[in-house]
Amino acid sequence: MDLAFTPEEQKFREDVRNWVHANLPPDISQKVHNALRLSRDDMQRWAKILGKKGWLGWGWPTQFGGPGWNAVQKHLFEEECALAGAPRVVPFGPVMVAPVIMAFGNAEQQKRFLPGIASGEVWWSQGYSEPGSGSDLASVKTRAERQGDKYIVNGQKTWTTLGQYGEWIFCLVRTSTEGKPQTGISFLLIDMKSPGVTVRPIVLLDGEAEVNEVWFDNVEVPAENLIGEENKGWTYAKHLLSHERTNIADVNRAKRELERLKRIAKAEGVYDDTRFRDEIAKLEVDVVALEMMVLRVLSAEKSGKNSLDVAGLLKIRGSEIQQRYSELMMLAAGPYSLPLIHEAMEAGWQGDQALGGLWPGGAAHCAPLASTYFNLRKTTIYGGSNEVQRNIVAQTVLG
Amino acid sequence: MDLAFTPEEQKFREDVRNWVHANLPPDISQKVHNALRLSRDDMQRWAKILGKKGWLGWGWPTQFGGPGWNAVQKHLFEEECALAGAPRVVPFGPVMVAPVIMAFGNAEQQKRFLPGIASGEVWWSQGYSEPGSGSDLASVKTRAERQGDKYIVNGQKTWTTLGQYGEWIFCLVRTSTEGKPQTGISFLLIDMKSPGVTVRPIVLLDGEAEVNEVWFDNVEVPAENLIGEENKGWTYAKHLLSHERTNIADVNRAKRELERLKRIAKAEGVYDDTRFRDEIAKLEVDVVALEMMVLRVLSAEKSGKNSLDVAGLLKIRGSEIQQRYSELMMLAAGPYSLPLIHEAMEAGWQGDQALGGLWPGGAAHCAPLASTYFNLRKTTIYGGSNEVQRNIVAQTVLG
Amino acid sequence: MDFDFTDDQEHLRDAVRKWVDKGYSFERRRDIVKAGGFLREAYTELAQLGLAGLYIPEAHDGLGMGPVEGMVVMEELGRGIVLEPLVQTLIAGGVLSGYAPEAVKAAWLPRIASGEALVVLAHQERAARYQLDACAAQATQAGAGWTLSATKSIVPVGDQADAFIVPATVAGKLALFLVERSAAGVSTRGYGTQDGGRAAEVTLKEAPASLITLDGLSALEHAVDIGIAATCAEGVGVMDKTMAITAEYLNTRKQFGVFIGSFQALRHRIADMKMQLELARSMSYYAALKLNAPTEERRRALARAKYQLGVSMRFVGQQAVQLHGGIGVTDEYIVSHYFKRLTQMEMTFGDTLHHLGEVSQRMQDKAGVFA
Amino acid sequence: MDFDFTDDQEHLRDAVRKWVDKGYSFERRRDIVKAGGFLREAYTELAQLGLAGLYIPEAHDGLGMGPVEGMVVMEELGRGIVLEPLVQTLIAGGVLSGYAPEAVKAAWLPRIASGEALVVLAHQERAARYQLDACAAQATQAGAGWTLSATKSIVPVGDQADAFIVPATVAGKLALFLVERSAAGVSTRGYGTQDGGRAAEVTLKEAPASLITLDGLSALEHAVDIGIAATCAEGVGVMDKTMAITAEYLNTRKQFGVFIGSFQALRHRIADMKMQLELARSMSYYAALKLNAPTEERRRALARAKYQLGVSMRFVGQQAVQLHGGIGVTDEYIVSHYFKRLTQMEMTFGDTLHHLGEVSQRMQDKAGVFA
Repeated sequence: MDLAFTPEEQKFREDVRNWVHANLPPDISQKVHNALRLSRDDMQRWAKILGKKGWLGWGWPTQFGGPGWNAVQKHLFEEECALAGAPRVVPFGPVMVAPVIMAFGNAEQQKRFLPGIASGEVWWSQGYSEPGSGSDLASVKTRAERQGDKYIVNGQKTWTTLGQYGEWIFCLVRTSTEGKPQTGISFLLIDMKSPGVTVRPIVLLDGEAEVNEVWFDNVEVPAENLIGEENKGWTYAKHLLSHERTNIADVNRAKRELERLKRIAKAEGVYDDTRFRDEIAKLEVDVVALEMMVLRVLSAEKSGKNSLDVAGLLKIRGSEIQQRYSELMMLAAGPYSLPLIHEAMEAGWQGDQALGGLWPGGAAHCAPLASTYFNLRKTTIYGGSNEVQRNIVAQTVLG
Repeated sequence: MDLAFTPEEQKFREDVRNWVHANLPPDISQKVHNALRLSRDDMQRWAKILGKKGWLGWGWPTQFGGPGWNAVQKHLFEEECALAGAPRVVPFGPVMVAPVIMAFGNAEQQKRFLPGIASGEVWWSQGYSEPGSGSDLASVKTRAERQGDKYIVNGQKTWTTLGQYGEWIFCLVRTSTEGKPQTGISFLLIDMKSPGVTVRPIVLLDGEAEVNEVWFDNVEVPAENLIGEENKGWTYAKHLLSHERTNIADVNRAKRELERLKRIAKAEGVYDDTRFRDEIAKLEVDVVALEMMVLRVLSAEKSGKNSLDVAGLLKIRGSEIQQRYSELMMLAAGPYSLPLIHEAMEAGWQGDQALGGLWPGGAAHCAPLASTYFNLRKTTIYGGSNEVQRNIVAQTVLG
Repeated sequence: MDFDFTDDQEHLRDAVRKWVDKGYSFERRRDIVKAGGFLREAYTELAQLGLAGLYIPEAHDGLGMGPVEGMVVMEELGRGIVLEPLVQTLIAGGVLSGYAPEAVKAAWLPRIASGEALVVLAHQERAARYQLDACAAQATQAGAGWTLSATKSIVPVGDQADAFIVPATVAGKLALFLVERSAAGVSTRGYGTQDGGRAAEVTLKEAPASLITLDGLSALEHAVDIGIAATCAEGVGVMDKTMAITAEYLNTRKQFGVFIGSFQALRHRIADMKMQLELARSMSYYAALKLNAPTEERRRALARAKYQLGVSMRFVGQQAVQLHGGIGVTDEYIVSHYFKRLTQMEMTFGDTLHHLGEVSQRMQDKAGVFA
Repeated sequence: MDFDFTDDQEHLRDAVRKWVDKGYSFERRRDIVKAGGFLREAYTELAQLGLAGLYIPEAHDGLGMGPVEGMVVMEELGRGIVLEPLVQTLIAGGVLSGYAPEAVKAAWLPRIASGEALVVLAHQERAARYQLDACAAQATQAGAGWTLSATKSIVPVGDQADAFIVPATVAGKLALFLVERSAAGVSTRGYGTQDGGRAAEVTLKEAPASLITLDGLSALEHAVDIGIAATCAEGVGVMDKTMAITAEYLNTRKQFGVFIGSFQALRHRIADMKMQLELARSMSYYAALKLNAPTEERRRALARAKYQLGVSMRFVGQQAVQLHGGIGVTDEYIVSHYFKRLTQMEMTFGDTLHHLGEVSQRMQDKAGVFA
């Protein structure tokens, strides 16, 4: 048992770190470090830089052009990216649909779709949730009827993150109403430029449009876009979910944000206030404990011994921590987090010149704090709400 | 709307206070103020003093010899007793069985039982819970079979508080197994000196024997001891439960104990420690909020307007506060709460003479702290566990 | 000891509730948010109900009412998350009535009562956080009058109010002044706030000012305590409606084939929310009933109340969103607006940790409501 | 980075677990509690397994093992809530090995390893609370040796241990000494403790003492950190078993006609307990793996660990009792004993608020396990 990474792992980390520092555009990391608004271009620029290096599919095996890293290497890569202020890679292509295509797609599909994902050229979206489905994903209502060599798709998806940018979408669609709800679901890839696809942004409580509704109105989808067998989509989707493990905890981002919280607390004059500082201290322990839990999982994955069934715990704790640091940042600024100044969330904003830049109090770091806090309320809801996660955890203890 | 008590109420409070100060034996209040062990004699001495004054049945109407006080007067009386360090009146006689006898007993029964309760001469116990019944009180298994002018009782009760001192016990017994569980229950008064009654103390986690198991082995009970009608006992028991209202919150004791907590924190040198003091401050707000909630209920009872359905909330919050002050007292003493010295929980204990009285550290106030903390874990379990209370509260909101 | 409302108070409540239900629909509110977060017309409607004169003596054309009436009104406004800041008017009415010279009273109170003049507190400075005695603004005597130089932040509807109540130091001591927005040397920059309302940065450069009182700290503390009591009541109203919205949702929304309100874990959460609401309501009563108590007793009580409200508002707001699931984080659905309002109120007039510090510092040997 | 146990470590775990299961039944434990809270015979059995020599170098007849082995052992002892204080022996082994002069080592370490000598830390003073540098005890040089005058409290099995490790001041600085219980001027008064174990007040009046080190504060801090790491591991063991007992109860006990383990509110409570257990286990690993780090890094890590354990132990203990209902508060049923042990451990080597203070004070700009 050893807390330290092996010399090889440390060397690996250093190589990644050097590369990230050399290749991550400073204007982008500057935005990430200050929670400013990222454009589609920011995200895609970084994705393409990773793609060019062959690291956008950092979890991929070598046979599909990935680096073939083990669990620890993947973690180190993710950590270095997060700490350097890289944007989170939009996961729908490289992390979510790609593994399904690798595992269940045919050679033709693999050849057709994987390169565009690996390079960052094609923006993928996810079509799982539907209005009213919530945590009950198997209640899919969007229908896909086979007509000759096509499927005709009708229905609606929702909560489609960044779907306004999407070029392709992978969907769970209902191809049969017989048997249990899970048995009649298929996994279909749909070109979002197809006639009949409509995307409508959903404005969230922070005023941003991060998610979307996607309508399908008699959309024709070539049957060759079906992954695997008809009516077996649920199996593939579950396979995909089982791939989300430690990254669900997002502990690397939490470390970065905890450091940012300390900077904000200092700037706001509350870092040396016992009461406020204690709250940061508690969060510090929370983050360390979460990181240790993540490392335990990684170690188990690396060695194949003592496998740990703590995905539910990682999700619950990781999301609680995200909410907590955003809450503390907002509380640190207090009244100065209350102005809602949309332009202040753009990089390079210089304050209000009419007031000599004194706005509010000259501290640009205050601008995004409340919005981030509001935005992160989603984390205990999405990806299986924390209530659903508690059901799952209890199941592991009580049966 | 007025926070202040009326001049009449203030006068009433003053009269009660003066009387309590003049009549409460100092050796008893000294024990209460320091959470030392109370003997049967201590409890009964105070009960008889109250009884002589006509105040042991302080909630009773005048027609049965009570003072006929309204809700506010009852509260003021209870508060003055609590703050003065009077022992809590053992409620089974005057608060629990007496109202049932008044409401549902016949004139003969009222004449026979009420005087002994009012005077404090007769010690009553409660026979509701049974092994395994928990919060499901209607699952009564103790049988009472009618044979001529007697009932033959067989079965077992448990968690009978202070049953080791009991002379009479009121029991829920099963007289019929037909229909719903609630319909076959009767309310029976049993002389605990009857042949076949066995009482076995249950040692609790604090090492004390506060509760008991009571066995009934072919106990003969005269049929005249049945209250009201056979098989209607559940109705009477529910009537009784509806009489427990604000006293369930025990806010008067909480006020007294919060003041004790502050004294202990000062003596242990943590009152001026920001972290510890903040915990007391939070509890202070909790106590004030609970007291305000109790006063709201009293006001509503007094005027008959805007009746409040918050009994569940009072139980939950009151019990949480009891647990919290005992926890903070223990934590204030820290390591010095760890010695378990049974003799130190007796009044007048002078420390260990072999060590010149230096034991532990000479602070006798430390001795009962952990035991009290352990003992009060019961408060969120008994009287309908807090989980059951939350079910009830949710019902009031959601239906 | 009596917590019943009088018939007059119940009528007042009904009148305000009726206006909120009929006159301040969510759609109207949404339009006001879009238009900048404040609608003078809506404020005038409140004044026409007499509410702007609630704390102004009848001699100055007000209603001469007290904290309980203030509580009743604010609770109802909270229910409708009304953006127009009546709490500021209660503060102005209370502080000017209590501390200003007769001339200032005569000039301003009737106009405030009628709604003609909207006067707001402009006390927040960048370095002060929630400390009321931290003040960099300077006042200078100029002939018979005064001039003020100051930079004040997050002033409620600061770019549309008619005058400000401004703390500034005179010889190292805090004094309180009244400054008209139209006066020379006053500039403002307005913006929307997180809850949909409006505030502004206010800069004074040797702006002419009327003295309210040289005992500025007492007056400012009183002003903030009036604000706390009103905010507590408003918070109760917001939470009460938030609970109702959430309960209805749980009894309507189905998942896995059943109403989600049938899940015990969610039911217990509702019970915990109800607990926080009733604790908060109890402390809102307490705040109102202690608002006219002697200073130290008042300050201690109001700190306790705001601490409880802070805890309750955060819990109820967060859980309401959580129990709604995805729809709870959308702008379209109403509950997120209640949540944002609750969040902002926690940081108004001192947040929860601040008031914990106040409670802790002001603690006495005695415990309870009457201590 | 590797959290797998070696085969040797797994064998060690198996051996201890076997002894606990077969050799330390709840009935035997109950008898030990009744008899005063400590059984030398049981302690000797632990020593015969080699555990007393765990942290003692092989050169002094110990096993020369490290913190991970200590963790494995303590976790298993925790599972059986073993009263005999092996944590004290780990401290004595670690501190004497690390700080004592060769003569003291040679005289004591082999006897400690064999179980012949039980040496415990006697550092608690009445006014010190959890501050390690607060020490009224005085040491005086007397010829080649030293004498100590001190009053120490809550010394584990203080009336039956063979010697004490005692901090005392020399010229205002903390030094560490070894004092034999049989020495002149030593008196003890033993008593049971809340968890069923045993402790004593120890009074030294010019008692002859051997110097361990003049750098007493470093050694004492190290001693306490060894104790913290061991207590963390023990706490994990206690909680692990507490969870198992509770889960079994929920799956056995019926109410309202169903197993109470089917109620969602209770299931979520179990999930929350599991969370606390796994966070605690993670931090116990962390404590063990940082125990040999440089001082500042070690102290920071151990404070973080004990803070987490404090939070977890309180929650798991209280909830285990709550979920059991009435039977959970009886002496007869086993779970209350696990709860009491968890309670006592929270107050051992610094409680949760104390370690929050330590974490807060030692906070750095960087975050995470490696910071």
